[in-house]
Amino acid sequence: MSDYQPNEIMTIAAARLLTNEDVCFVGIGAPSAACNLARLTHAPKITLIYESGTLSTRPTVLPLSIGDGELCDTALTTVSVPEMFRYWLQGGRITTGFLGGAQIDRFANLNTTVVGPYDAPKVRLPGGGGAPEIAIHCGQIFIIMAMGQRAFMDKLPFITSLGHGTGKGSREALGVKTRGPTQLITDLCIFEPDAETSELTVTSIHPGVTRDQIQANCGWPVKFAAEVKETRAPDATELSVLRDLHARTKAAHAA
Amino acid sequence: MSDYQPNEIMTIAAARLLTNEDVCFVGIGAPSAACNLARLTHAPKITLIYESGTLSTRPTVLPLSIGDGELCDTALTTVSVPEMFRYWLQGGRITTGFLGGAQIDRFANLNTTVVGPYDAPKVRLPGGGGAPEIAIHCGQIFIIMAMGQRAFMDKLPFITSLGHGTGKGSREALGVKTRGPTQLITDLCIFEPDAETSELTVTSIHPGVTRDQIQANCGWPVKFAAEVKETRAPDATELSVLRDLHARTKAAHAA
Amino acid sequence: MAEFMSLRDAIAANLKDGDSVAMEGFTHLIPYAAGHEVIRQGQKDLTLIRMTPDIIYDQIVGMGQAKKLVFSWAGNPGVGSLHRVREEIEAGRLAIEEHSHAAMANAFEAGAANLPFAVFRGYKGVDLPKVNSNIRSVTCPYTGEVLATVPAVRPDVAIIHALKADREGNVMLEGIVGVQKEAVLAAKRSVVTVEEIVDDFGPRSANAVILPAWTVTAIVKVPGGAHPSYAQGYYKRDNAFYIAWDKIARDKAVFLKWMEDNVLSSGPESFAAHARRFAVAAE
Amino acid sequence: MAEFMSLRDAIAANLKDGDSVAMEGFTHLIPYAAGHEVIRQGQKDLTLIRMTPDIIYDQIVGMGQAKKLVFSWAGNPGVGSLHRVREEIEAGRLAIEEHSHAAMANAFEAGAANLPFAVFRGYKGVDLPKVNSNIRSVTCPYTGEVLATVPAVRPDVAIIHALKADREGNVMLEGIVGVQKEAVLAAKRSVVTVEEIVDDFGPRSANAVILPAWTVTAIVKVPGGAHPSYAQGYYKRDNAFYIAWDKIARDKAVFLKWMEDNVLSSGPESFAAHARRFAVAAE
Repeated sequence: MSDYQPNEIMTIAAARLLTNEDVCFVGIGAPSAACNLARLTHAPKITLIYESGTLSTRPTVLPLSIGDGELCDTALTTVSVPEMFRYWLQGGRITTGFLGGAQIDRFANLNTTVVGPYDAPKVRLPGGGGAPEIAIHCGQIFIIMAMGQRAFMDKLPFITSLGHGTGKGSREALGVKTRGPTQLITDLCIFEPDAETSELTVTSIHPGVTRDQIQANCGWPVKFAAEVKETRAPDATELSVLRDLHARTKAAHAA
Repeated sequence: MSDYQPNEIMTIAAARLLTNEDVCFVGIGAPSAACNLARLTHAPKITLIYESGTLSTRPTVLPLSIGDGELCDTALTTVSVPEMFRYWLQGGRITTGFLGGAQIDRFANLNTTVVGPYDAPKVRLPGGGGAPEIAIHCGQIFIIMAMGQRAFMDKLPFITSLGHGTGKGSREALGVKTRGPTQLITDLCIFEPDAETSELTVTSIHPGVTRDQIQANCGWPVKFAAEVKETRAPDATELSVLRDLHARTKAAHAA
Repeated sequence: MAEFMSLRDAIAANLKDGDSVAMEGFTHLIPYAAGHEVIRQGQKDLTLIRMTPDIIYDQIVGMGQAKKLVFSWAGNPGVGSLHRVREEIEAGRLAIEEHSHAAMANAFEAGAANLPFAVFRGYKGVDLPKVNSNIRSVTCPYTGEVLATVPAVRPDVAIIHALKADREGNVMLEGIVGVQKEAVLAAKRSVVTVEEIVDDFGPRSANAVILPAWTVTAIVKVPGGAHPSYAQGYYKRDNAFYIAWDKIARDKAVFLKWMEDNVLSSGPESFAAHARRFAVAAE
Repeated sequence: MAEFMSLRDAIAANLKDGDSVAMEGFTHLIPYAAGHEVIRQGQKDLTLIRMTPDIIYDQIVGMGQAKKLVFSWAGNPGVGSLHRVREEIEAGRLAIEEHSHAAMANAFEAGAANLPFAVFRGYKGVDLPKVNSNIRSVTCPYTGEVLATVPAVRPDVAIIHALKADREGNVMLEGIVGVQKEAVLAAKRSVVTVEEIVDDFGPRSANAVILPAWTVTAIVKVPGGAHPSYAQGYYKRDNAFYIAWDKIARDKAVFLKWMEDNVLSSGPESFAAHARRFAVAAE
């Protein structure tokens, strides 16, 4: 089974990390696909929350936006956005948050705000949205991002959301008690923060990907763990469920 | 028509002060009777709010407590208690609040907390409940209390809710922008704060009541306005509607 | 994740001597059956938190199980005093931390929001801040206005009564919802008694007040469990009992006899009879 | 007290040059018809406040009516950039005050609660506080923890789209309710467009999300008024339009032509066709 795209193994690898016990704060795009794939395969009881206020939602197609009606229709209930951010996110009730971004550094800090100076932007990005507080209030963070030299940066022009700051101990020094990014799932490999330094370190490489390829798509010298696994290739079920989900979604959004 | 009780004219005189435009924060007892009497007579569109969260409620019997089911059954909607105190009371959305108390002083400050020292109470009263913030957030306050030497005090042992403090300008000095108590309706007469001093001053005396009677039931030297009116006696409609309401209520509560 | 339990097991597993506990319900849905189980089990040195202590805390205080009461209005609504509470306070045997309703409501909200304190505009020109050192202030960093603060309520245990749970352990409330959701979210552990357990909540408002299963510790079915309070759509408030309580609680001996007859030698199953007697359908 | 008006009169009476305005709706119930009326009337120097500016603000900004944008996420959700907003910011022609969602949600909540600021735990280890001087802090008077603050949002005008109003002028929302209730309660004036006006809301949850008539300034019936956003139970989100907008907005000339054809020479009645096309019942 090698007939899959890099973004498919990225989504599937992320989905595999999720369990029935997780309460996920889901972002749009790859996180939404990964979470719903997990729900439709091995983790049917996983709890999905979208920042629009929908608690325990079970969409049959992926939402285009964070607040599609599908999310509300299939939710246990829907709360106001102030309540979502106060009682649910800040309340510490989310086990796993998902983030992506335009740019990431070796300590999993993310930039989704601006390229170039803030006051004279070269590229103005959408901004943080929920990310600054998702990054500190969820029990742990999974980041899903495709690799590339313009995304995996040696130094970020702007820090939108906190990863591991300047390394081990940064979060604690800021009084943050959650674990922060524990997994960075890319189209080429999976990184985890090193136990000693919190620097992102490759722990699993997707089938057929080389270390050189990973380095070529990363703006800092990549660290590899002492033991690097090969990511298990997507199986037929994973691929068909994911593709069905995307097909249903595409049909629904074009309607 | 002189066949009425002192507490009836007290309730009726209070009810007459209310209009269709008022949004009232209603307390249990005489305020609830007065507000619902107004609603069932001359002010059918008056908006009644109880601190239990019921907005625009229209009970057919008076609630025994602030949160009887009747209030919710007949409400436009019901909000949580934190929302009630944040968005609705503190939000400044109430035109008229009602307060009563065990004790009052000449500046309409109220005590419902304690008689004797706080730490070694002679009589422990229920406490403030909503009163401290009702007193400062409603556009104006109507106080309904029967007179008596133990209730109308020269000096309060404890100030539970703010009236006019130590006199004119006290509220402003505390940064409070609402009018505070504008009417004190008793079983014998009606007091209003003097325009110059904010001291409670008799402006209307109920039929058949003498100035000596008022003074005999008040712990401070009573001031009378230059022109004191006679309160109009309850008319047949007012009395019958009030008595019907009380009869329905009594039957319902005994059930 | 919510576990379905017997009332005895749920209280025993979650409430320990010395705990702080919030049994909430603003007139509606007061958790009497659970409170009576606490009385039967006799947990001691409790810090009782509740906006309006109501008869349930008059009973627990009267049985000598509380060391402290955190509250904003301690009376029998529309009737008069809570005689057991009042006697203990007047005798100096019960510590109190007294707030206004606004402060308590904000304190529960802050607890649910995982904040250490709440900010509100209140307590102006009154004496309570002189006797409660937990009433403090912050200055607005934009306007310079000084606002009141109150510490968040973060009880060890929240105990509430709700209308329904579904088989997954989600809990639904409706009507006067008070601060119950906040109490559960603010607490370390929670026990929720319900009128009924249903397969599915069925058609409902998209914005129904629901506590998801993973926010609740224990769920117990106790029909009638709010009596003499009420459960919207199930049974009405027993106002006559609230009036009658005044006489029962006024005298300690009468009170103790009543507690012996009606609580200590009884069980949660006795509440079903109340539910039938005051059933909404029976009107 | 809510007054029933035409859309033209409601916007003209309530929105003036230089006003701050919050058109809210978190994906759901975005007030497009009202926004288009603002574009036709051409109010200038507006401060636009919205958590997620969405296409509606791309349009108003693109038409040159805004001097400042207060926001927390300015994108076309699931699609990409808001090209008009992005171009104006990159060119330095649009002032911004940028927050996180948590900050904005708290700021609306504080506005509704008539507080000057909100307290929350946020903005740790990030750069936004370095570039937004309105992100400040207070110290908890109990624990010493330093928490983030944001000024309350208190717009001159709130504009929202809701599901229904009744004849008395009460307004009902359902589904994803976002911060719309807070926006209306925080604002000095409000314009609410609705799908329909009913005699009575009829049977409903006891805790339905309702803005009472006396909290609303103007109500206008505009069926379909949220398109290409959606109205729960009435019509679905026009996701294809959101995708198509990317091409329209990318080029200023194409954008202006589209605005001329679809907004300036149109009126609120055109929204009814959208509602029919995406009607939930039509599925």
